Amino acid sequence: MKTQHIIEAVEAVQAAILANESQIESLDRAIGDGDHFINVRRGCEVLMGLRGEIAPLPPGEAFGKIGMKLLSTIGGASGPLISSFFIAMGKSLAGIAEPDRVQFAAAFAAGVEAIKSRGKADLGEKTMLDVLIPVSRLLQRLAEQGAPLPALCGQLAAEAHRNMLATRDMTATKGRASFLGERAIGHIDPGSKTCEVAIAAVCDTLKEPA
Amino acid sequence: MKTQHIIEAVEAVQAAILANESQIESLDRAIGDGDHFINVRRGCEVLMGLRGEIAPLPPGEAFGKIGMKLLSTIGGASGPLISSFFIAMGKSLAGIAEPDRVQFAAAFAAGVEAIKSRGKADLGEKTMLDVLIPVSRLLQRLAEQGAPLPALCGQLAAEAHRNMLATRDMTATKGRASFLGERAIGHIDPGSKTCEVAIAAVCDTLKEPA
Amino acid sequence: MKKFVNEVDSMLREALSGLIEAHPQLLRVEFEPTFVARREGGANKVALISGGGSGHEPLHAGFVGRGMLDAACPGQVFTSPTPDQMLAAAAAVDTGRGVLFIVKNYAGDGMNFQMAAEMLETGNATVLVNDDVAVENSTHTTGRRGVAGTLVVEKMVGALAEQGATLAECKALGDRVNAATASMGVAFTSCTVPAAGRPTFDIGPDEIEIGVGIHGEPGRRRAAHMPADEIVRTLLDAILGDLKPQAGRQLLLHVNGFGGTPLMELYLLHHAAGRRLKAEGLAPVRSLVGNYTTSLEMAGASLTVTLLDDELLALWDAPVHTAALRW
Amino acid sequence: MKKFVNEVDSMLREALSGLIEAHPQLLRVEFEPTFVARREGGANKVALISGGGSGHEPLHAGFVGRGMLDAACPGQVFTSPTPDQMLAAAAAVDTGRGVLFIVKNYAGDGMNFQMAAEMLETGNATVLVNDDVAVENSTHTTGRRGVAGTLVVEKMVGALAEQGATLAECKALGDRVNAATASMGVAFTSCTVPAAGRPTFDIGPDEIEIGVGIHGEPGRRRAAHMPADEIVRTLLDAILGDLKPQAGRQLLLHVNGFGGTPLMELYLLHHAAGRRLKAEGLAPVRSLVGNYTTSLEMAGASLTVTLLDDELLALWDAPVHTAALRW
Ligand SMILES: Nc1ncnc2c1ncn2[C@@H]1O[C@H](COP(=O)(O)OP(=O)(O)O)[C@@H](O)[C@H]1O
Ligand SMILES: Nc1ncnc2c1ncn2[C@@H]1O[C@H](COP(=O)(O)OP(=O)(O)O)[C@@H](O)[C@H]1O
Ligand SMILES: [Mg+2]
Ligand SMILES: [Mg+2]
Ligand SMILES: [Mg+2]
Ligand SMILES: [Mg+2]
Repeated sequence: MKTQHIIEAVEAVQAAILANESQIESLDRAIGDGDHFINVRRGCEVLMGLRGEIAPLPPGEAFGKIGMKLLSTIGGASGPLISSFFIAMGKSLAGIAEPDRVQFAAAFAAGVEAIKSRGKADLGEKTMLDVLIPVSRLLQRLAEQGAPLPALCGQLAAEAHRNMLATRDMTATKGRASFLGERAIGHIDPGSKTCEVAIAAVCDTLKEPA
Repeated sequence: MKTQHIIEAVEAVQAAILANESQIESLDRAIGDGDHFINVRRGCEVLMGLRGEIAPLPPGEAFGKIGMKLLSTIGGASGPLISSFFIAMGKSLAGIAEPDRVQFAAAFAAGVEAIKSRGKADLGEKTMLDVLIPVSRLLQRLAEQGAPLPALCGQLAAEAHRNMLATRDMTATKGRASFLGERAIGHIDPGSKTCEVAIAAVCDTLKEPA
Repeated sequence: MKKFVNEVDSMLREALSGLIEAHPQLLRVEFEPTFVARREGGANKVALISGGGSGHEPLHAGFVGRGMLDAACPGQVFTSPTPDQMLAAAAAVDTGRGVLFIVKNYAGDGMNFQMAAEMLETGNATVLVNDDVAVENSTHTTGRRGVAGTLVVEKMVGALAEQGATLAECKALGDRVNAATASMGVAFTSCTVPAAGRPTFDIGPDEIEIGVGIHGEPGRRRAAHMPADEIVRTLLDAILGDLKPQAGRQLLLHVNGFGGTPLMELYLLHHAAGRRLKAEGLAPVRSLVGNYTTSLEMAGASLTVTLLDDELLALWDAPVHTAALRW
Repeated sequence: MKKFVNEVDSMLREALSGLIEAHPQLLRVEFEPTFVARREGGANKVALISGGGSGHEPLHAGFVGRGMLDAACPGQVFTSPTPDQMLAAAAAVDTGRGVLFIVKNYAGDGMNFQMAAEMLETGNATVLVNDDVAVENSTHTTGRRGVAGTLVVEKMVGALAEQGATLAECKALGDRVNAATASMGVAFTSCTVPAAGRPTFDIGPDEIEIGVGIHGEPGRRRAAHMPADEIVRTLLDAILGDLKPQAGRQLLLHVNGFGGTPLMELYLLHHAAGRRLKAEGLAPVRSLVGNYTTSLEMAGASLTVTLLDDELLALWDAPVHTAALRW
């Protein structure tokens, strides 16, 4: 992958997030405090402004810069988590001019690990990790198997979708929805929805013949 | 008249005020601050409790006691006005064991004068005086003419009704509705409505063959 | 109607009990008739007594204490108190130097306080506060209302009285502060009088009431919702049009919330108003921002400007120790 | 959505500007990154820094000043601030005696402050406030929230820091006050996050949310509206069940309005809660009543109880001079 792919992904994610405004927003109003969409949109906007600055950088440095910028932009619970993800990806890709798919998958896994340790959370706690962990595992498996890009993208998007929906039936033990106890059941976790939207958007940019 | 008539009038007025709650209340919400009904009801309640105490007194003293009690009970704009009315009536009837109709009419007029001077208001300012002044004038005329009681009562009630309705088209220059300027037009003055209800109720008790 | 209430009829009494229990060193309350007074009286000074309908808290009971009022007479919600309350308060706090009544200009407050003044046997005077420029002034009408500027009068006269000024001096200062003070407000929602149980007026989701008072009464006109800067311009145009301050004049700027507007928005209004005043070449050198003269839970706010001079500035800055205002 | 606002995006900046302009002697503000600090720093003391999402005003910026915080880091409305804000604030107010972060226990606040703490090169410690007994505590979950009890921690630790205590002493006291403090709240209405433009939750005219936080998030359960005394019983049962105070114990009772409830009702709640506490043989010897930890314009209130001893009592009584708390 090249940094140009990151820029295209940023643009795709921003568009997809905006297109899903009302759903993301209403999910965080239902079991959170109503700011998740705004937080994520603020993050997307600042990344759009960062495109020129990261364009000349190798992917690892680009991810690092994205992470640091998001860290001082998003705030809330999602801010440090998403930032940690990109900072860890950046570290994982340090010195690699053009990472291959296996390296990318390893970096993605490092990013997810960073979220786990920053958020002290794991699978089944009704957070964005319920989408990210299975997607990361599948990504590593498919990358190692050398699956063709369109298939890989399709499967990842489907995995994200399925796991996003699965958060609906959970009670939360981490994040703001944990305050609600049983009342959180029946609502999809907003952070999971955001991750699903972002993953699907990135997959879409990749599926198309480059 | 005897003090027993005052007690019957108090009972009749209280019942009539309660029966007109929603209209009185909504008038003061429309062009006032929404408390007029409660103020008047509080006054009625305290007078009901006063019945035993005033029963043995001559009418003048009974009115005086009613006025003083209302003065420390009602509050608002209507409190001092209604109290002044009764205190002045009491003074006017001082020493008269069983006032006749002409004496009563003179006392009523003295009460209305007391309201005028306390409130620095007169006809046409969209206040209770727009009912009380014409009713007082008519009462004096009919009493002096020796009109039969049923006719007198019927005419007074009609006069009160007509003049109460006429406040609808006025702008207010006194009281809380004066803050509204033109916006007060189209709404009946709550104090006028209260006076009309009270006058009609008293007339009803008198019209019946005693 | 959702309120913290047990019985509507006992609400005022329970709230006043809570006030006194929260400030036991500062305040005492009497019932039948009802008034709130300083716990420690005794200083040989003119006694300042205010009062009015309840529902405007912390006004007035929250301003009883050193450097401000000696007593406050709370009526029922939005209903002027009765003369017996003022007489009892006066008997409790008069030290022989006389009583100054500070009264917001409403038909009801004016008459009830005036009857008390007539019955009172000791020396007394009354300052009528009528700072609301939303209402036109006229000697043929009830005239302008007293709103949030009342706090400024109470604070400054309170400071002067504390210094040992005479009744005549306090009365003169009160009139002077009142003349130097102008206010105007805007509301987004109505309030609900507890005994009525429903909002005093209906208002659409994009409408605002301009020129409202502090009793949930409708304002002078209804308008479409507009940006904060525009609201501030509307209010300040009326206020400055009334006060006509010279360039460079020092001012007190008081942003008063009506009860249901977050502090964040009040500070935003303060910023907008300050910017506008400075642009006019004026000097807002003192500020007070918060919910001081409220209208139950009404959303909205008023701006108050007082023209300052050295004396008024010093009186504003003088120490005050009350439940709601302290420095 | 009717609010005093020009552009939603500039709201926080305009409000902070207004705050600083209203308290020019007391406060200063920096933007990019955003923090509010005491105008006069300099004292050789442990620096106390708090912060959190905006919309809870006066918390925290209103508590910056002598005897309380050294700086506050406001995030966007209901959104934790970012680590660069804490780092900039620390650089501005650290006098070499170390930095104590006072953080309300939320996933977002915890992580952002923790990242700042990790990046900070000078000595620092963190007190996590988690006083909300509506949420069950557990090490496997995010645990209890920090709500209105945060003020009590900030006040008492602020007083100790002002006396020259060490970082370790301040940290220990903060944990001790937090452990001695419990809160619970109830809401009648939702609030509207400005950027969202509509109420966070819908609620019927006769329903209340019991066990709410301060972000317009729904509470633990919805119930039919009930008399104030019954609400107080519900809240105090949970609070006392958590604190388990011995008979005769001295307490601080803090009645906190969420923003949209009139002061009159808060005092009524104070009366009801005080009566109940005394009936349990407890001694509410200190009180604080008002809108201190708000949730924008949400109607509702919380009760907070802190168990006192001589040290905590003295720290509570120690002088404080901030925009919102002063004695
Ligand atoms: N400890 C955690 N670990 C992983 N994800 C978390 C954690 N806490 C919260 N989240 C995620 O963050 C999302 C909420 O983000 P956001 O609304 O921006 O922040 P906040 O909850 O502070 O308002 C949740 O939907 C959840 O997916
Ligand atoms: N100056 C006045 N003279 C005569 N009547 C008045 C005057 N001011 C007010 N009123 C009467 O008082 C009524 C309002 O009474 P009420 O609602 O009890 O008091 P408030 O206006 O103080 O809330 C008005 O409808 C009007 O009839
Ligand atoms: Mg959120
Ligand atoms: Mg009225
Ligand atoms: Mg009234
Ligand atoms: Mg948030």
